[in-house]
This record gives sequence, structure tokens and C-alpha cells, in this order.
Amino acid sequence: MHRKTFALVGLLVIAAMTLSACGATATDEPPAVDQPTDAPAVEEPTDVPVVEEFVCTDDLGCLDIAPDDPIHIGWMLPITGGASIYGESAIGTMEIAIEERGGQLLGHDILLTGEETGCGAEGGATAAQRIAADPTIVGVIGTTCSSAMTAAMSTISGAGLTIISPSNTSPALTDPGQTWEPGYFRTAHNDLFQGAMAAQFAYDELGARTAAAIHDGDPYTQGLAAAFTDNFAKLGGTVTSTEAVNKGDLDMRPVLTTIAVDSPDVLFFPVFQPEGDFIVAQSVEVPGLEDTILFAADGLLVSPFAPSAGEAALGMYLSGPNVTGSKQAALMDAYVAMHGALPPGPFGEHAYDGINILMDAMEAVAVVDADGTVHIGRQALRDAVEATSGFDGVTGVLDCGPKELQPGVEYRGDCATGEALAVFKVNAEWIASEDVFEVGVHPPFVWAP
Amino acid sequence: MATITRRIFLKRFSWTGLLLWALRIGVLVIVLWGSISTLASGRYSASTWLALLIAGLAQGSIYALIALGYSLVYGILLMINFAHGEVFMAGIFTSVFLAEALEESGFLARHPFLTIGALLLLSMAVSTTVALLLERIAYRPLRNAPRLVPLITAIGASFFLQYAFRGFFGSGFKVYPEFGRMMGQWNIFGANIQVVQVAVFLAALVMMAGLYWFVERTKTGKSMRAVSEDKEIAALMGIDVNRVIVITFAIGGMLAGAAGVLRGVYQPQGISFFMGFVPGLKAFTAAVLGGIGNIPGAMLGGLFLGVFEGIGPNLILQGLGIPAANQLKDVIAIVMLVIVLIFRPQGLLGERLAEEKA
Amino acid sequence: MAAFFESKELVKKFGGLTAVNRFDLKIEEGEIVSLIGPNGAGKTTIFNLVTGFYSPDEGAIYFRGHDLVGMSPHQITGLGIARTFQTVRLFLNMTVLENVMVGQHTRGSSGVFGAIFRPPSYRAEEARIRERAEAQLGFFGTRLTGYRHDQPAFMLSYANRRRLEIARAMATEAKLLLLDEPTAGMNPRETQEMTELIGRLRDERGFTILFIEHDMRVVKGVSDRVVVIDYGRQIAEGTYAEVSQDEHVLEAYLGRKTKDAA
Amino acid sequence: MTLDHLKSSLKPGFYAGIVALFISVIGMIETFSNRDIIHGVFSISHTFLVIIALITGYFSATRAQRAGIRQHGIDRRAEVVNAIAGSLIAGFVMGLFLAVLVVVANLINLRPVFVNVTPKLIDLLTFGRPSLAGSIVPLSMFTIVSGLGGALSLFRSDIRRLIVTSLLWFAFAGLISEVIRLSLSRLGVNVARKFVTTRGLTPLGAAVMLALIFAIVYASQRLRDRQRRQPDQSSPARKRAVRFRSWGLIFVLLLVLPWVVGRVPSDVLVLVGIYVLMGFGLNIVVGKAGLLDLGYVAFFAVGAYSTAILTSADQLPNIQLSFWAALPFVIGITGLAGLLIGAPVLRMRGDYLAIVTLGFGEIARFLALSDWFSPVLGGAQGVVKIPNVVIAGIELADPEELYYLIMFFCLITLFISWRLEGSRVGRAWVAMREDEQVAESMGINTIYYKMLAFAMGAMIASLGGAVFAVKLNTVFPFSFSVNVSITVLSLIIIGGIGSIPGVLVGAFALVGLPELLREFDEYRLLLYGVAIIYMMIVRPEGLLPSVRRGRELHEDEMAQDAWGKPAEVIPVPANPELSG
Repeated sequence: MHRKTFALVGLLVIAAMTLSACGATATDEPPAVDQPTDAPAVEEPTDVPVVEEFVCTDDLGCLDIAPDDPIHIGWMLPITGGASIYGESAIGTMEIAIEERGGQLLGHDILLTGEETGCGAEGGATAAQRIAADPTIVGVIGTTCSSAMTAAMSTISGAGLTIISPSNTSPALTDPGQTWEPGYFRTAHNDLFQGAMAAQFAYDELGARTAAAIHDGDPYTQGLAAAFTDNFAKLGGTVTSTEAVNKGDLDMRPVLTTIAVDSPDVLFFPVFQPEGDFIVAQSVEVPGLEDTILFAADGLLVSPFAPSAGEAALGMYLSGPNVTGSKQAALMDAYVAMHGALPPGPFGEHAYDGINILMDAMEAVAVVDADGTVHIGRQALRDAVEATSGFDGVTGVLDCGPKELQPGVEYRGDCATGEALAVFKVNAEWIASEDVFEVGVHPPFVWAP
Repeated sequence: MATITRRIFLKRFSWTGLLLWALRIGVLVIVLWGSISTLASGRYSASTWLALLIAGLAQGSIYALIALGYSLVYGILLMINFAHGEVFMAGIFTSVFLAEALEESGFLARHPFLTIGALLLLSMAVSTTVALLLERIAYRPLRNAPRLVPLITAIGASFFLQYAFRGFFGSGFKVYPEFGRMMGQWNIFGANIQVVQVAVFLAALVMMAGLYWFVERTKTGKSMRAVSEDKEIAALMGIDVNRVIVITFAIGGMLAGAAGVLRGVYQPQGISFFMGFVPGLKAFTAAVLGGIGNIPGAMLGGLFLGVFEGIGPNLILQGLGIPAANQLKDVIAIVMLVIVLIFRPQGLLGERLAEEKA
Repeated sequence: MAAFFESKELVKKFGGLTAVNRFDLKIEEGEIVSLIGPNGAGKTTIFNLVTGFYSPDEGAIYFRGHDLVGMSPHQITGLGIARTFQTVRLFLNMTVLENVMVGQHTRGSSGVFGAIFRPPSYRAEEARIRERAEAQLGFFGTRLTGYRHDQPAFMLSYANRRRLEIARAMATEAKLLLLDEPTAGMNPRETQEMTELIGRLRDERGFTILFIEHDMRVVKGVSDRVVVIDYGRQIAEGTYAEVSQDEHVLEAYLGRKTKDAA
Repeated sequence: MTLDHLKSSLKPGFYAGIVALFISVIGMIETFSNRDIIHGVFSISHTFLVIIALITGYFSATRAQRAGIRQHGIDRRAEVVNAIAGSLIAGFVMGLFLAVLVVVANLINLRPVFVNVTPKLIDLLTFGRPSLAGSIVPLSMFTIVSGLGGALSLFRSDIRRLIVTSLLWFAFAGLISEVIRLSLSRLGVNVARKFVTTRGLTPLGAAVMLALIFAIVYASQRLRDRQRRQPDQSSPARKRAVRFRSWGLIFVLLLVLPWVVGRVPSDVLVLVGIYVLMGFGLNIVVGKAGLLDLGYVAFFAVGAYSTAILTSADQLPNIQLSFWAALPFVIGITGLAGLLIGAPVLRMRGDYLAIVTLGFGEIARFLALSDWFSPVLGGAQGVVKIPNVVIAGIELADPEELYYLIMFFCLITLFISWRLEGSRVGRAWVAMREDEQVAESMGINTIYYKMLAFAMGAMIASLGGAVFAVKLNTVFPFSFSVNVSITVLSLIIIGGIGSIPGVLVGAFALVGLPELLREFDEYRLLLYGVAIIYMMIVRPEGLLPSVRRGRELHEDEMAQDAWGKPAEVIPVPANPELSG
């Protein structure tokens, strides 16, 4: 009897495979989407508000928004755990962007909902499935962590969505030879920019000729450290060693000792708290590092860092995004007005620019029927975002077209050009205050390319 | 005599024996090869090694204090209190708020030693409370259960405590006041020795000695040893077993609380809900290394582990040409634990436990 | 010609205590030998040495031409020595039948693949194991048969647990059975039954038996030969009648004046 | 009449108060307030508190009744009074804890220390009156709710069961309203929106749901009652046919499931499937062979990484196999890893083995992360671009399709676990776990069988890892933390060690539910911890003990489980479930 049961199961499994095969072809198209036909496309919809009978010609299909339905924008961000400061800041600024448009786009309310991603691949993949499962979503803002995007990329792209990330920086994400798939854009700077800038600062400004790097096994820190050492070597400097620590390590003296043997001019360690605090605090005890300039990155560009690392941090450098200017000030004022405090973390401005690029592109490609129904072609939306050029955002002038960032490699989807990057220096004021960023006292800006 | 040689002969040619010998030789070759090629390269001077040694000893002292708690509980209940690392975390994580308050009010600047005393008191009180609650809620109902059951409960308790404290105090990193920086440093043989390193080491030594004296000399200590020999017989002799076990957990908690403050003084940064897990594992390794259940052994094991971790990557792995050797520090510690458990399960100072099946 | 079973100059020390001291023993095939001695004389230690739980510090053990020293317990069982324990040690959560089927372990060879794909050879082997296990249980009359087959072992009475343990040892198809106090904790009637059973084990099933016993009626009733040990050393050997008159034996059991004086 | 016996109500009230205070202070209440059972009416956090109060009321009522009977004998009227008074007292005590929290939070700003005592929490606890006077709200609220719980104890048992079961199912439906929403939205977004929103059920949806649940619960209770009154007397052949048919039905259901529930629940099912797979594997290691392996994630990682490396184009450019061609290698490599890890550790005592395996799990992650192996394993950047599985030209990209792959593996593993159970190998494992020494003396080579269990567990985990790799199309070292090991261990403990259905239940409860209710995520390990402690102390046999011998036992005969048992035999039965 048991054998029979299992013979049956076997058969059913085979049947299931066949079924799923049929199912696969049936679900390739995103649901609730008009099938493309041969009718001509309508290009300039906002100026031509009334079209008799809309026929979708988009390669990826169109999204139809009925008169009373909202235009739905999704986000995929971390709102719990360590990375939640990025998620909260991004959501806060996006809400401002929506409010600035009166909460409406093309005569429809804007609905902003999202999915928690955490900061890992699993969270990214799960959130992507949820976003992809929602047929009402037009465009997406996310993710924060590059590993989450890596796992989400094919699902999001396969669903015909357009996604703009406010804080992914991994070079692989926009490299078509590696992870990039159509539909992905970002307003955050590619690590290649920051690595190059940091190397240039170290070599030209600080006059360093030898450098060492430490990463902490995080994909972000490892990528940035590698970009730094590559560029530093390219400029003619010598990389004495690339070391690594683990998250959770307390005693950095052994690794610092290893590095101190060569007494490098600069030590670049784009790590996070608390490992960064330990490195800075313990570096003063290690002979051989007396003349080494400490240089960290945006992982430590958070208010608690300098007070935590203490006196040892005085005078060290940090590279990171430098978003300033009147637009930024206005955005921050709006943020305080809306949420009662400044954003808890960086990259909110990038999310603000991202959602504005997305909404502008929607407006550009949407076809509005007489009854107010809006049609947005999915491919058209991607093309419109990619065509964004000279977008005068808070984080600078953005240009989302292809760029040749490395010889022979054409990167796709990088909107930022790295102009909003700068180097900062830790001063006594920051060391003394727990809430430097909250009271609006930025660490002093030192240098920008 | 002939039979003896034959017996050894037989044993040597069993497959597992061969494997163990191969492993033994392999480890030895790797360690020697790595060390010799590092030393031959002349990258590091003697003062560098001295500095690393001192740093390792200080780090090891903290491991040792946590290990004492492990060892004590194991010695008496034969159970691994997996949540002991969280007992350590509870004390320091709570006391950091007092430290912040005292620092803000300026009390710290005026009376640094009084502050340390207050922190020590609070940290030890919290750790002890947590240890006692653990014993009462999670372990006592399982006193007579098979050995693995309380271990599983302890794992559950460990995660519960971590995330409960995260819920209480948040997931951010807190900072202790910089006592260490106030103490300054000495320069000996070209190496920078922090005064705080010596202080941590001495404090641990004193506490270990005090504990040793307590267990060996006092009446309570004697009843502890009696309970560790045989609970039933101890009970028959009129010893209140429950009380002894509670005292054991309390002492373990107090030492963990003290270790917490030492950690805060030595490494003020990065105080968070997760800070107990890794040191807990390390301390367990230290306890096993020294011979679990053995008080001087836990101390020795902790120091040994600290030094090995500090020096090992630079000494052994770098010589083998492994990049970013310090990343593999924890791997060294775990491999060392495995090797000790294979070749000398009783640890450095431990006595062979009563006829356990080979 | 090598003896059926022979131990030569066995020594086992625990720390400073010498549990077994130059112990010699020879057993011929088909014999029933009882091992007696005061508490702590080292009887169970000898069992543990023979079955490979302990390895001797000195000496040798031969069984049908094999040297057992250095072998692991399961290898020794495979060669044909099975034992029971002083405190009955059954697999309490397995059924009665399964307990005995485990005893058949060394007589089977099927592995994971057999279990998963269940080829005819596997099914034949399982059937054989089951059949033989049932046969062993049948040896004890109706006590362990019928509905009892599928009862978990912990539901058995004490005496039945003893019986089941013996059935399990029998199921290994050993040549030599080591029974550690088979009648301990039994009432007189059960003890009598067990005595007969030990005899039947040899007569009907051809086992050679070495057993530890405190109950002299059992020793007297069934053993061909009695070996008396004290302080890990053999102090007397012979038939029950001979041994019971031996002055060393009397001294060991009744008092130690000479020893204390020494 | 003295009221002494009402003191017995103080204790449940006290405990309930501590629990309520605890979940408030650690932020659970606030986290769950963003999701409603009924949209805009009743949040999940309020549900938690209300359930605590109801249970407290019920317990203290029965306690007070019993205490009253002990003191004054049986008296129906006094019983009612006792029950109500007892539950009111308990509710008052519970409410007092929260009221004190409200008062304290009003007087002092607790946030610098207790980050989760936010104004919003106070707002929630006082139902929108966060002032000092608002502290009256929880006090009176929970007194009343607890009183309702006490009143519940006065109903006839079948009516009480009907009410309680229906309400619990309704609360559960509210919890998983996300799945309901996603499934319904396949019928049309507007249909779904009528019944359920992103926050929870709409009042209409709630009414429909409640009616539905009530009807189902009522019908099933009637059915069960009827069955109990006239037991099934059909022939064995008929029974078998019925069983056969119901199994068939279950399988058909399993087959169409992803197309019914849609994309997101299918995605969750795939994840649950991966954990079911690992649960089966760890069940062999822990449940059958009795080896507490805390580093099970190591094999999961080896499986995922070897799949990634062998199939991805980026790593080892000369080797790029299809998933199916790589699978034998993956299983082989992981089995070998199992042997390599097993060889040194299997001689260790049980508790040492646990810690050392934990260490090995960490080593696996450290090595995957290290710069040393990064040329092969990708280091911090992981391995990307792992191609999807292709079966007969069909690419399994969507979760609905991937579901069949994981189900296929689960069924195979289920089959293997089930086949091994009664075999020679299975008996050897059980014997070994029951008493290692005796097993050895029965001729079982315990080292060999431990190795076998370890290697088999490893190979099964490698299947999970392989599916994980193709599910995400990428692997990062951070996916292989100790939390995975703990999750798998928790799920088999909660489901019942050694029990096959227990694995399913455990995986759904511990992996599926938190996926569907992402708010759980933050408290996942906290709740696992509580569950482990509770199960080990109160119900070591798990939620769904293995049935093989569960039947033969009465509750009171169940004692602790058998592993790691000291050499001397305890004559009480060891946990029978472990042998399943």
C-alpha cells in the first residue's frame, strides 16, 4: 500500500512539473496588464490629455490605473535592525517629495507602500517577490544594501518594474557584465567614484605614497577598500597591505600591528561601528602608526562615531556623500517640519531625488484617458528614467544614461556622477557632542574633487 | 612486556589512531612552518611581540573571568551554561547607562575610582540577578534531566536574553567612559604597554585567587566541592544542595559582572546586546582549554586563548602566506578548541574525569 | 591448540587502585563458569575488559584464536561474545521485538541503500532477522511473545526485563555469553527458573557461559566450575564443592584478619 | 465568608502583568500596532494584550473556583461569584502593571534608557489618552477583559470551546491577513480591497471571516461529536481506501497550492520547504542519532556555495554545470564535509560536541567570508549570477515553479526518513541514542553510525542549500549565520524531536509565520528562545510527538527524553517520541 502511495506521488510530481511548465508560460506576463498590439504608440500624453481608445504598445505591457485608483509606488528598504536609519530617512524624504506634489500625480493620489528588506540577500529576495506580486505598483525605490539588491535584481527586472536605489553603491550592480539587469537605476554614487576620490585625496592632497586598507567582510566595505587600493596603485602609490577584521572583533591591536610594520602614510578603513571605533581608539597605542593618517568612509559618518572613538579620532578624515546647498537645507527644513527631527541617517536626499526622477518619468510617459484612467508603459518608463539628463536634484545634477566608468565597461543605471562626494575631518566639536548631525553641525568639509 | 608493545602496536594501526596521528603531525607542521617562516622574514621586532603578548594577556584576562563562571557551574552541575555570555552582557549593558549619567553629571571626573566602584556594583548586581533568574526559571526544573536538555534550554535562554536586552535598550552601540585613556601608558623595551592592560590583568588575577581561596578554604566552598562530587551524598550529609547551586550561579554572575566592567574599562566601545555571544564562546573555549571545572585552569585557559588569538594570526597564518590573516582569528580559536578536545579533553590543568568511556 | 577463551595476566588499574591484578582464566567450549567474589572484587571490571569497554593495562585475552586486546566492543561482539548488564540496560523505548532485533545487528549487512530501495535481499534479511528474533523470544515460553512483541520495553516487569536482556544477547548469535548477575533482584521462584534457564542455554542452544553471581544456590545449581576472585586476583578455582571449602575463599567472604594484619 | 481564596488570583495576575509589561517595554506592542486584525478598529498589539487578559481571567477564575470549593464546598452561586471576583482581581493586578508604566512614563522620560517606551506605546496602552489620568484606562480595561475571561469559564465546556476556538482562529486569520489579501487580489484588486487592506481585515471582511470560521468550527465539532458517539466500524480495506483517498487529496492540494495562493505565499512556501528539508536532516542527526549539532548551517552553506560555484559563470570559469549536473557533486562534497567535520568531533561527549559543532558552523562562515578563499568563494562579495534550475527546457524562475523543486526534494527526504525508520540502520540509531554503550556491546559500530547520521544530515542540508542558492540566484556569507542552525533546531524541538509531522508544523510556525508577518522578524529569536525553554520544561516531546509510540503512552508516563543520558539506566521511560 505504501509503495502504491508513493508511486502515485511520483506520478503526481511529474504531473506537477508539466503543470508548472504550462503555468510558467502563462504567467510570464505581469498580471493586470494589457497585451501589446501593433497600434502606434502615443508619446506625449500630458499635453494630449484625451485619447479616444488606448491601445498598449509597450514591449513590457502597460499598467492601467482606473480613475479612482491611486498611483502606487513601492519601496524596498530596511525599517528594522541596524540599517533602519537609512530606510527611515529615505521614507521620510519620499513623503516630502509626494507632499510637494500635493499628494497627487496625473490627477491620481499617490500611494506609497513598501516592504522590509533588512540588509541581506534573503530579505531583498523576499521583498522583491512581494513587490513583484503587487500588480498595482509602477515603480520602486530601494534597496539600501547592495546584497539585498543583488538578490532582488532579476525578480524586479523580470516583473517589468523600474527601481531606483538611493544607497546601493556596489559597482557590480550597474555593470551589465555582472549583476545589472534592465530597470535598475541608482541615485547613490558608485563605489568606483568614492574609491577613486578617496585615493586621489590621499595621493594628491595628503601626499601619501604608501597606503593600507582594512575591511570588515561587509560587501560594501570590502568593495570600497578594493576600489581605493586599485585607484591608489593606479595613481602610483604603493599599497602595503590589505587586511580584514570581523564584525564583533574587539582587539584590533594585532591587525594594526601587522599594518604598522610598514608604517603606511594612510590607513583607509571604510568599516562601520563599532569596529571602526576600536580601530581608531586602539591605533594610538600601536607603535609605527604615529604618523599614519586615518581615513574612513561613510560607514562611520554617523553622529555617535567620534564621541565613541574619543580623542584618538581628532583630525582623522572621512569620505562620504556631501549633500549641501540651499536645496538640501530646504529639504531638511521640510523634514523637520514634517517629522519633528532631522533624518536619522544619510541618503535621504538620494531617495528624494530618486522618487522625483521616477515621478517625472511617469508624467512623461503616461497616457491619460478622458475618464482619467492613466496608462503607463513599463518599458517606456524605464526608457524615460534612463533618458533623464541634467536633472537638477538635491544631490547634484543627475544623468541616468550609460557611462563608461572603467575603460571598456559601460555602466548602466548610474544617475550620480560622484560630484556629491567629499572628504570631512573630525573636529573637537564632534567628539564632544553626541548629536552632531541632529543639531545640524556637519563635520567640517575639507576637500572635494 | 611483549604484550604491551603488541597492544600499542595494535592500537597504532587502527585507522582512527592513524588519522589522529596524521592530524597531530599536520597541525604541528603547519604551526611550525608558519611560525618559522614568519620569524625568518623578520617583519616583526621583539617589542612588537611583547606588545601583542601584553594585549593578549589583557584580552585573555577578560575571557578568563567569564570562563570562571562557566567552569564553576560546570564543575558543580556538569552543565554548560550557554547563556553565561549573556549574563556578562546584561551587567555591562545596564551599567553603561549609569556610567553615562555619572559622566554627564561630572561625578566621574571628580571621583573616577568611586565611579568604577559604583559601576562594578551595579554590573555585578544585574549579572547576578540574571544568573539567578536563569537558574530558577530555566535550569532548576531540569536539574535531573539528561545532560543535553538543560544545554538546549540554555541556548534558548541565551537568545531570549540577547533579544530581550535589545528590546529594552535598543540595538545601538553604547560607549563606556574612557578610563583607560586616563591611566596612560608605559614604554617598556620599545613596546607601548597600557596601564589599563596591566590593571585588567591584575584585577582578574586577584579575583581568580579570591575565588580559589573561597572554594578551597571556606565552609561554603567546601560544600560546593562536595556537591560537585555527588549531589545525593552531599544532600545526605546535610548540605543544602539548592543553596549551594544558587551560590554557584551567584558567584558566576558576579564574576561575569566584574568582567563586564573590565571589558568596558579596557575596550569602552561597542557595548550592545550582542556583545556577550562571542566572548561567551571564547570563554567556554578557555574553560575547556584549561580543564573545565578547574579554577586556575580557567584562568590559564583564558590567558592562553587571549595570547594565542593575539599572536596566532600574525605568527602562524602570515607565515603561510594567508592574506588578511587577522580575519581568521576566531577560526584559530575554534580549531584550537577542537584540537584540545581531541587530544587532551581534560584540558591543560584538568584531571581526567571519573572513568568516562574512552 | 588455542583455548576457546583464555585471559592471561590481565591487569587493570584505576589511578592507584588495581581493580584486576594478573587475572588468568581459561574456559572450554560448552562450559558454564561462574565468577564469584565479594563486592568490589573486580568481577564486572573483568567483563568490561573482555567485552572491550576497558582496555587492559597489561595482559592478553584470546577468544577462538583472536586476540581481543585493542578491539572495540562491537568487533568483539561480532566475534561472538555477548553480555548482559548488572543493572538491566534495555533500549526502553524500543519494542520488545526491536530490542532483540538490534541484537541481530551483526548478523545483517543491509545499509542505507537497502533500507531506502528495499531490494529482495533486504527484505529477505529483515524477514530472517525478525524470524530469529521471534525465535529467541520464544525460548522464554509465552512470557515475551504475542502481544508483548510490540510493547515498549519499559512496560515489562523486572524479571521480564532480565529475560529480554538475555534474549537480546542470545540474538547476537554469540558463542560465549557473559551474564552479569542474572538473578539479581529476583524472587526465589524466578531465581530458580533463571537457574534452569542458564542450563538450558547451554544444553539447548550450545552457548558457553561465564556469569557473575552472588546467589550461591544458583552458582551451586548450574556451574561446572567456579572461579573466585578478590582484589582483582583469582584466589580459588574448581567445582562448587571444592571452592566452598577453600580457606582463602572463606577468608575473603568472612573476614580479612590476616590481610589487615599484614 | 472569607475571601482568602481570592488571593490565589493574585499570582496569575502578577505573572500576566509581568508578561504584559515585558512585551510593552521591549517594543512588541508598538511594532505590532501597525497591523490590525480589523482595519482601524483593533490592532494586533491590542489583541496580544486582550488575549493575555482573557487567559489570565480564565485561569484565575478556575483557580478561585477551586480554592473556593476547597474552603466552602460546592456551591454554584459562590462559584460564579468566585470566578468573576477572581478574574477581576487578576485583571486588576495585570492592569496595575501597565498603569504604573503609564504613570512612570508620564513623570520621567524613560526613553534614554528604555528606547521602546515611546509616547506611541503609552498612547496605545491608554487607547489614545496618554495623560497621567489615562493610566486608569489599562487598569479598568484589563480588569473588565479579564472578567470576561473569567465569565468564559462559567460556560458549558462545548460552548466555551466553540467560542474560544473560533476567536483564536479569527485572530490567526487576522494575523495572516496579508496572505488572504494577496490570494484575494488574484481575483481582482478591488475585490480584495473590500475584504482586506494592507493593514488588516476590513469590518466587512472581518464579519465574513468570523461567520465562516464559526460555521466551520461548529460543523467540525458536531462531526467529531458524532464520530465519538458512533466509532468508525468500517472494514480495514475500506479504512485503507479512505486513507488512500485522503492522502491523494492532500497531494493534489499540495500540487495546486502555489497557483491558488499566488506568488508571495509560494515564495514563503519555498522558504518553509528549505527549512522542512533541513528539519528532516537535523532530525536524523539530533532525533535519531542523538547528536546535538549546533553547526548545521555549515552543511547548508557548503551545499549553497558548492551549487553556486559549480553553476555560476563568474566563479571557476572553466566549470559551469547545470543544476542537475552539479547536484551529485554538491551532495558528494557536502557528505564529505560531514565526514571531515564528523571525524574529529564524534568521539566527544554530547555537550562538547554541541559547542564544537557550533564553532564549525562559524568557521564555515568565516572561511566563506575570508579574503583567503575569495578567489574561489567570492569572499565578502559572495557569488552572484547563479542560473535558475531548468527542467526539460523549462526554467524555474518564479516561486510558484521553484515550489515544485523544493517539494520534490522534501518528498524524497521524507521518503528516506520514513524508510530508514524501521530498518536495520534506523534501529541501530535508536539503540545508539537510547544507550550508546549497550548498543556498542550489541555489535553496533557507534562511530560508523554516528558518521553515517552526520553525513546523511549533511547531504540533506546540502539540498536545502542548493535550493537556497538558486532561489536567491546569489549567495552571501551573511546568509549562513548561527541563527539558521538555531532556527532549525528550534523547529524540530517545537515540532517534536524525531517526529516527521512535527518538522512540518515547526517549519510553518517558526519560518512561515514570521515571513508572512514581517513584524515578527525583530522578535523572532526572542520568541524562539521562549519557545525552546517552555518546550523543554513543560512539553519536551514537542507539539506533534511522533505517533509511533505516542499512542502507547499516557501523558503521565512521559518523562524526559533520552539523549545524553548518563550511563546508569533510569527505570522510568525515556521520552518515546525521540525514537520515532
